[in-house]
Amino acid sequence: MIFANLPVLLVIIPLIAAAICTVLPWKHSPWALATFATFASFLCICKIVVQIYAGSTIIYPMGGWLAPYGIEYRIDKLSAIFLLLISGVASFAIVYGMPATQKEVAENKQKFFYAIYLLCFSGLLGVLATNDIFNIYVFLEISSIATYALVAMGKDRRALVASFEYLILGTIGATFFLIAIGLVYSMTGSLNISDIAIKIRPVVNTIPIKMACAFFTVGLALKIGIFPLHLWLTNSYTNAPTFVSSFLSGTTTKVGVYILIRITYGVFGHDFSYIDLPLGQILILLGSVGILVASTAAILQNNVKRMLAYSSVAQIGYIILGIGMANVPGASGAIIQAIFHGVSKAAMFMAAGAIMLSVKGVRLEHFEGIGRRMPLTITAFIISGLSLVGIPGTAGFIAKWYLLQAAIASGMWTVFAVIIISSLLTLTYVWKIIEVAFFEHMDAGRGSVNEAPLIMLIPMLGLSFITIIFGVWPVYMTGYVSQIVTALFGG
Amino acid sequence: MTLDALNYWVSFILMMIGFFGIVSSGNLLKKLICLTIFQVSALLFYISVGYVKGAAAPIIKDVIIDYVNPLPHVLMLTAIVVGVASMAVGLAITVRIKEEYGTIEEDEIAELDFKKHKRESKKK
Amino acid sequence: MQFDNSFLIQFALSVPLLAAFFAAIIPYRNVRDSFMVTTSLALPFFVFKIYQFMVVGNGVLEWKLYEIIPGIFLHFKIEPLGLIFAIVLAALWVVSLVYSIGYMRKNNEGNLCRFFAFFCISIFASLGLAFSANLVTLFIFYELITLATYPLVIHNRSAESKKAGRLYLGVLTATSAIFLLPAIILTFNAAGTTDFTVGGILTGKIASDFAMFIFVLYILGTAKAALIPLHKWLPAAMVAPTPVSALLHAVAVVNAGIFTIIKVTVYIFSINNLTKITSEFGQYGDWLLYLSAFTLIIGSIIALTRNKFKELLAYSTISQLSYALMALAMFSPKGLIAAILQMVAHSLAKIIMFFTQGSVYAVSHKKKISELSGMGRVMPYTFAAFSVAAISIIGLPPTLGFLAKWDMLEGAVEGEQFIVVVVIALGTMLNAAYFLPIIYKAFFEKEKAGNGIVINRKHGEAPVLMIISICSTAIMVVALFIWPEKLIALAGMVGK
Amino acid sequence: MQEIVVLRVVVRLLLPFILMYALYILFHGEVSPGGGFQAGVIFAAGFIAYSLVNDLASLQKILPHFVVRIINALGVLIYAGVGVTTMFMGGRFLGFSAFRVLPADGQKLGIMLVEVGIGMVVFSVIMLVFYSFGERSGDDS
Repeated sequence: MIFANLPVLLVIIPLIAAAICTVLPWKHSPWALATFATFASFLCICKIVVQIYAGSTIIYPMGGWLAPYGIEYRIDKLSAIFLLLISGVASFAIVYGMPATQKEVAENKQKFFYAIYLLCFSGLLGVLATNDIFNIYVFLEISSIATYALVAMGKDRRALVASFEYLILGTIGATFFLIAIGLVYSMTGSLNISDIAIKIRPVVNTIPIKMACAFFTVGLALKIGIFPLHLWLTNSYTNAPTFVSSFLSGTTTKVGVYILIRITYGVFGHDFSYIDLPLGQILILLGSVGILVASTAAILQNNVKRMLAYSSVAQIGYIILGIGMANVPGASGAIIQAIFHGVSKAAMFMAAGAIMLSVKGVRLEHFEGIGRRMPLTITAFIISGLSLVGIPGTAGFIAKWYLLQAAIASGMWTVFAVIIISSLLTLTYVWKIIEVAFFEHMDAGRGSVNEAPLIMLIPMLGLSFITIIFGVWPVYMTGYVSQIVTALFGG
Repeated sequence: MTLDALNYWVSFILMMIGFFGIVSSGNLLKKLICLTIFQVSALLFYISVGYVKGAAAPIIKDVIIDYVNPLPHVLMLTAIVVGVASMAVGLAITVRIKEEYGTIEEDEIAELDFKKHKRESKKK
Repeated sequence: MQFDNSFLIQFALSVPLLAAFFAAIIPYRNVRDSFMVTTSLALPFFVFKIYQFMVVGNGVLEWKLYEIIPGIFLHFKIEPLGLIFAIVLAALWVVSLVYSIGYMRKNNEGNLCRFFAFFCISIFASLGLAFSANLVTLFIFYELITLATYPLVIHNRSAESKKAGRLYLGVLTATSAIFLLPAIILTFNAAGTTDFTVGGILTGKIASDFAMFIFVLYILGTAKAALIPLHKWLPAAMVAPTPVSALLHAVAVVNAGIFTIIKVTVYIFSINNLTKITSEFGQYGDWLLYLSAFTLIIGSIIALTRNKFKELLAYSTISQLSYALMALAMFSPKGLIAAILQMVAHSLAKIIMFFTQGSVYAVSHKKKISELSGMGRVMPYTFAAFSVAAISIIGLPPTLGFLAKWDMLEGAVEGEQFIVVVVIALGTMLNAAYFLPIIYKAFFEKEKAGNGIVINRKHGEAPVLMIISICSTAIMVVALFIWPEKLIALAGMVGK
Repeated sequence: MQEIVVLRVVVRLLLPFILMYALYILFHGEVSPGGGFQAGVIFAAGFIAYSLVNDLASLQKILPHFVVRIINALGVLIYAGVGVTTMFMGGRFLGFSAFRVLPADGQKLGIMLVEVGIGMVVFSVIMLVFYSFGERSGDDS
């Protein structure tokens, strides 16, 4: 009986836990509860994914009101894989986050910290689970508002400014999204995504729908952090608490990507968005320029966290490229890239955070000689870094492979060149860290620097091994993704 | 263009006013105020979408008449809450910024940050 | 039930991994060394078994693991060219392992666990490259070789070696990412497969100008073959300890480059197809021939001007590799055989030369040619072996090098490529010009006192482990001249 | 602080009515305009008015900070708990029809409970915002 309610349980478990978190009196109990809730959601999702892998889409009408009148939760293959990503990264991150948060967040604020985290988590899952477009907006805002608060809890006062910036841009993005929903609603009279997808067909070539498409894209571009709108991303990832940056880097932007795919492919249809409208060209242009500029910027950074943030912008560029090319390998590449960028970037932020905690700094010179003192941490960092580069044997390679295939299929040789060149740029900045970590000697004045505690090591090593496992045995993943993509392209 | 579309024009003008304010003002508080204007324009837009000329408010009465579409109102109720929440967080952050920096003028904050950054890199 | 012989591949591949494992975990020097050498002896055995099974028993050996990318498997299959490479690897690995143990002990180098572990992993990667059945598998192992040899290059961690390591890694990965990977993807898209197939998978699938473009990408992507615009990494990597240089320049890395190019030429394009394609471009079609001839001459000339022993050997390597490429670029069956023979001959000879250099450095810390006067009388075995190697490289009987040059000339005359004849003649003269003086100096010149050179003959001959490995390799060079039939037969089977 | 008698008297007089009105809006919300949101805000307004004429400390004596926080958590729990309960009674999440034999009755009850929860949350959030700003030692301005 309870299994029938899994789609909604996965959202409300963190929500309820968040409420309880704020009143828990004992020291580690908020963390324990947050961990429990995260894992509970994760297990629900695992169960759902098993069901979905067998081939069924799960539909859950809220309160028993059927769509299109009621709000409907609908989990198909596309949302399932993103659900798995979000909850997986969150499970690893929350385990990792305990010691880091202990040091970075004041004792009396910790329960709110975890409560806000749970709200954010619940919001992200809600976006993925629901099939109601207005509900997506609400959940998106729940998670975003929670994110602003989380970022503002950073130790440095620059975190506040970053968070404010993020708030302004995020809210603008959300309002654009809201207006787009209004336009679509006024033309179709429905808020249910599957329903809209049908009702939009006769009116698809009207001006309001085109406007809606534009508003959606701009709004989501702000949320995702697509190249010229990425300023908030770099600042907030750099200054947020360690746990938050590792959690956010793996999740929030990926949810934005999910919505973009869901709406442009699933609702408007890929031929309308990317062929009738010049959206494809715009995304490809922004993606390519973004990849090159952000990778170069990442090379020039001295602060490793900021370098990782710029690298995120560049990696998002790949996703956008894949989406913009709007063909089967492109979309597959975009999805795989979104998933594994999430996984490996989370691991990298975790490793950088662990190093920051033991060396008390995150600039390049703090990494000197880390390779000897914290070998496992740096291993996790390197493996994930190599996955970003796209070395064969890591999941990043599979994503690049698909993207290159897509570039060939659509005959875009510039894109092809951009992908190749940028993987070299990526290698350069990853290599910079490896070199410093292994071939410089640590300052004697650093004192004792020890390996990170086990509770931090296991999550980051776990995440980095996931990239290897799926890089070496990609067949299940690629098979699953190709099913998603065929469904998106209406096969 | 007729006056039928007036609501939409007003909402888009409001939106642009808000947007302009966000971009142009350097004071964080003013930015937040403009952000609210920006959000409110979306509310107006929705209400206009749901409005039916000459119809009554959607409350059940014995005499059946035309109702305006209640759904946009409900949606906007939620949107208002979302707006209030983000406003609350924004104000809280502004207070904290004031405490930490002693100012809420954007250029002054940037200057303070820059100075700190320079000090840090010099220390190295 | 049919007996599945793919276990031979699995065993052969696991031998170097096992050795690497021993090297990594055993902290005691003697135990570690004996374990490694014992393990390494298993590799020639398995390779011999594979040879028996394939050539004598006419069987097919392959091992398909699983899909790494949709449509592409991690797939090993043994064909004659890979077998030749594997034989060279198996023979020289044992030799160079024994030599390195002697060298590292003599020089008291540190970090031996890591050193030997990566040494063995490099061999594993090369073996995987030799056995790979499609381009993607090949690419993976190609990259693995680069990554596994990098820690060896920067073994002593000086600022200089770090810089060299950066150049090494930069050139090799950059070229493979920018040129090789796109070439593979284009091939996959055009042919729908990346399996190495006799007759070429691109034959008749694409227009010849596009085929030429892909071919150019392949050549540029294989920087390990050290053609001249992409050769810089090779002299730079000379900062590594000598056994590593031997491994890089004779066994694993450069051979991997040549091997990849030959493999692509034969099994992706096929010789006949390439002849057709190049003929459509007139005299520009022979660009690879001209480029390798240019590299050959320039490399030799630079080698002439070098006084540091290792640098001389590095540039000599560059020019020797170009022999193989030039032979290949004639795109004739004879040229192919010559290229393969040259690959083998050069490996054997060059490893002896590096060993010689290492021995000299180990006993006397001499690095320059000008300091070698009289060393031949102090270290007679070492320099006797060196002379054999020099003769082989110059291309005189009774060495394997002669056979390679002979086939090359034959092929050139058959194909009426007279420029090749001229270049080979010129190259031979240049080779003689920089190797013969060394031999002369070592055996016939008296060591000069003064000028900072201290006469010290007390060090005597190198340790016995090093002598054994040098001399046994020299014997191989001569033996293969006397009984070359099997090797030539095997080379003749390539692409058929 | 200057004592303003009129204000004190008026607030004291109005306070029960404000609270009563809030409750009316809450429980009459499903048949007339109103509901948890509005009720919560009005309820909080009453308390805030009280603290404005007295001071924060005297309000916190009646309604301590941690109580507000518990009310907040409780509100969310009521809201979600109602949904979860329906789940255990065989319905969907928030499927109130499961509460009673007649679906319409069930809906009525469910909505009422949910509105109570919302009212509590809104009330407590407003109070929390008020408290956390009021408790700060405002040395500037």
